[in-house]
Amino acid sequence: MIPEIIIRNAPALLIAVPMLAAFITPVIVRAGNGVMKAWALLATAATAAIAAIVAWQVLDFGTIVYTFGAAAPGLAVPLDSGGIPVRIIFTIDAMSAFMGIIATISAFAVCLYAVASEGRQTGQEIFFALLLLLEVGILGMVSTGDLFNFFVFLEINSIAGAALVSYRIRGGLSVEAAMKYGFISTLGGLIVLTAIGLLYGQYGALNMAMVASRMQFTMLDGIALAMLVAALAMKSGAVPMHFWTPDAYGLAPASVTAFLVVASQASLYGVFRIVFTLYGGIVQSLDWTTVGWIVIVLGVLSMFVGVTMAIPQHDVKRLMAYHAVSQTGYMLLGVGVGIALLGTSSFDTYGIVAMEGGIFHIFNHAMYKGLLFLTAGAIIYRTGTSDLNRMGGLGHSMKWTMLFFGIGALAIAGIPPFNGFASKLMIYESVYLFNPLLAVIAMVVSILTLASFVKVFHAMFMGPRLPEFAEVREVPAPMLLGMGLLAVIVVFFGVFPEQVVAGLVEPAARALADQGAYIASVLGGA
Amino acid sequence: MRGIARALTVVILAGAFLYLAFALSFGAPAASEMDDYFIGHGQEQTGANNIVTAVVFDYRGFDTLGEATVLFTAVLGVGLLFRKFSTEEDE
Amino acid sequence: MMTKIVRAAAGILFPFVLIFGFYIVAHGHLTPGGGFQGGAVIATGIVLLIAAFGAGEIGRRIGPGALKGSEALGLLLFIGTAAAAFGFGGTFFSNWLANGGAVFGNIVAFGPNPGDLNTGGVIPLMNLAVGIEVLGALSVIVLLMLKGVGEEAE
Amino acid sequence: MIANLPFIAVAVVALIGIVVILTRQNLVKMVMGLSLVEAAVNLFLVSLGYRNGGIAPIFTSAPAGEMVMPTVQAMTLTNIVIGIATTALLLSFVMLVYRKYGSADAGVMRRLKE
Repeated sequence: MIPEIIIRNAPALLIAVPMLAAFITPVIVRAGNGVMKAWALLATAATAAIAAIVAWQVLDFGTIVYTFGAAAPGLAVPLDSGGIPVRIIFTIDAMSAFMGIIATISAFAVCLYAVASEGRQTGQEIFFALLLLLEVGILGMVSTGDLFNFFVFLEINSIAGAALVSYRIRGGLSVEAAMKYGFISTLGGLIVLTAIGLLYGQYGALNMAMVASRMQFTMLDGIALAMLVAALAMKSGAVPMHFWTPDAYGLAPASVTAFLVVASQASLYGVFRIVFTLYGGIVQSLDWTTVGWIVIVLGVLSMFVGVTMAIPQHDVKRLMAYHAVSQTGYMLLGVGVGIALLGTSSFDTYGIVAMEGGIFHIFNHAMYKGLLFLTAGAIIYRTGTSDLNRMGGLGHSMKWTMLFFGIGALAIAGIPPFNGFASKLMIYESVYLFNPLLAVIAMVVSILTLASFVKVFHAMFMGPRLPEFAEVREVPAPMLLGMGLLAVIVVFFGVFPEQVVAGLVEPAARALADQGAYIASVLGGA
Repeated sequence: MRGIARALTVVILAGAFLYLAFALSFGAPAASEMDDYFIGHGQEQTGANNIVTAVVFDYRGFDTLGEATVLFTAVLGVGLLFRKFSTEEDE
Repeated sequence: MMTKIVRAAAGILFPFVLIFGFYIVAHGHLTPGGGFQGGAVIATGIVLLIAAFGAGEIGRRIGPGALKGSEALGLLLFIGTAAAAFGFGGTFFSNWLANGGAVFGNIVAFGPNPGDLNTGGVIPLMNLAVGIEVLGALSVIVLLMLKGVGEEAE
Repeated sequence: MIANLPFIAVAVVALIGIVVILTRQNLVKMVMGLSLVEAAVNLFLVSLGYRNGGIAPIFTSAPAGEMVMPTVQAMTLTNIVIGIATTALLLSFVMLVYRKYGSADAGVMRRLKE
């Protein structure tokens, strides 16, 4: 049914299709603005289809290895090279495929939403081209198996993200936030590159599997690990390097913010990939319990600082940005518990469940946080203000938006039957077995989140119809469709969590934890 | 307070950098199989005398596509900042 | 707009800069250089013209549209060359022309040699594509930023 | 000591860049500091691949001798172009901040911290 050539080259097409679409977007706009938008939508839909093909291949036949420039995709190690890979290799395991699905679904929903929400701006062709390039950056980061290639896509991600944050100049405020974001990202990128240089200087290889198989864990490797994790954690917006998040998330257009959440999670994926795959083989020489506890403490701090900073905010997008920091903490907590138990007997009983919870939360967070940012954008689109104190009574005129916001708010607070509950329950259960206090903290943070969103819901939708918002109508259909797509996924994943966990999340967690399989898929059975 | 923190950062970084500067040995790379492969086989496989170009456009050509994309992205970003604004927008 | 001497000198120098840049692009697979370096040299030539004649004049003559077009054209050529490998049964970025005996396909033996322009497979094509892209991209950045400065002054 | 001179130069240049970023308030100077750090990283990468007495890895009329490692040179080339792109974008941000606020001082960028 699907041509053989597409299946064979699906990993390359996953990058090439949105890239080609982005190159053409500024040219195709000469045929009309509508044509350009249709083109961007088509490109994101095609990319989502390719991501689905890749995921299907990975789940059915195991990790895909795609060697760029070799005679055949699976020919990772040339016959005459003495067992070392020399080319750039995409290594797409279940975790990568999982992240690819998140990114492409989110990109499609955001693109649909932006068709209407950015309709009043100039330079829309640049906006859509940058959106596609941001998708390229995210997909490249999650699929690559090469350290330097990872850096290149990290830079595409950073630059496209920074440019998009500045899209609405807003008297210079957006530019200021973009400046901060761009500066921090560039500095982080240089730190990552230095660490890659350190690894290359010792092992003479850039392929992750190759470096992992040779890893000695010298002092230099320790420094490289610290640099990589610090730089990527900074980009993922975890405490204590979270200071850019509220500015960038708050001042970017809502559609961009919903996608920047995924961009941050690609950096989080980078942290996990580096800890588990690059350094996972040295269980003896590295104290995993300590590393796990560092991640756990960062996670708990993120959860707590995020939610306490969020409560007093009165700008709706800044408030949600702090909640994004807080939710990142849950992912770090879940995966941190998994790291702390790595190599012990408890790992297979509840350590893996904690990791699954953390990874499932990445997906859920991308969906409901994206939905929440999009609803906030819908309200700003109609009312022109993001100040909660000046809103009120919008429930009378924006019923669909109110429904979607309600779904997102209940999901983020972990109320059944929405998807946030499914992943948080997995985190609570397993973390309770590890350390009851951590589970209690996680629950308290959830309650605070609920309180904060009840307040927001009340401020925005309840109360009498305000005279200044008498003209307010429901937002245009494409925006509702974009939000509706995410809302359906939020509900669906909340109602059928077992199937999703068994089908997608558990393979991803197993793939992440199994370093030997990753190395063997590239280097062969050696 | 800020000044002290800054000075401390600089001192710590200076120590770390100097450690790094002496930890690696200049002029004698520890491992070089991949590069020896490029030098030994690059000419026959790609037909290019310049091995750096062979690496840039053949063995690691995908990186170069990414790099060209970065440049394209930056041009788009600069164009976005200096675009003409309609009167309707707040700028 | 500079004095007449500068303008005349820029006019004389520009073709040489152009040829030098093209030489670096075309010989990228034989001598130091390549698409990025050669493209940057050509862009320098355009910046020289901008310095001599002013951004307004050059912007009218060449036009940002043409430069943006050359940027997009270079990128499409690049990704197209890489994707053409699908048609030959290879993977993305396979060198489908090298050692083929036809265009850029002469076979090279290991070891030092005087250099043969008709080698390298897709590498010279990609060098050319990147050269076109970089000359467009760098000139567009300079023109846009100068336009921004110009609005400042008004 | 003297054998590792290139790496020491890397450390010095990177440190100068970081000090500039930390102590200067002018945004243009901060971007310059970032460029210095980037130059240090480039120098670091290129130094990693040097072999004593090595020649450039180009076979056109090459003299006999060991060649230095090409991969790091390719990486440096890539990073230089990425550096140009980021610097151009950041400087454009500075230009716009200057146009809106009338100053390129990081001190004026406090409007977000209300």
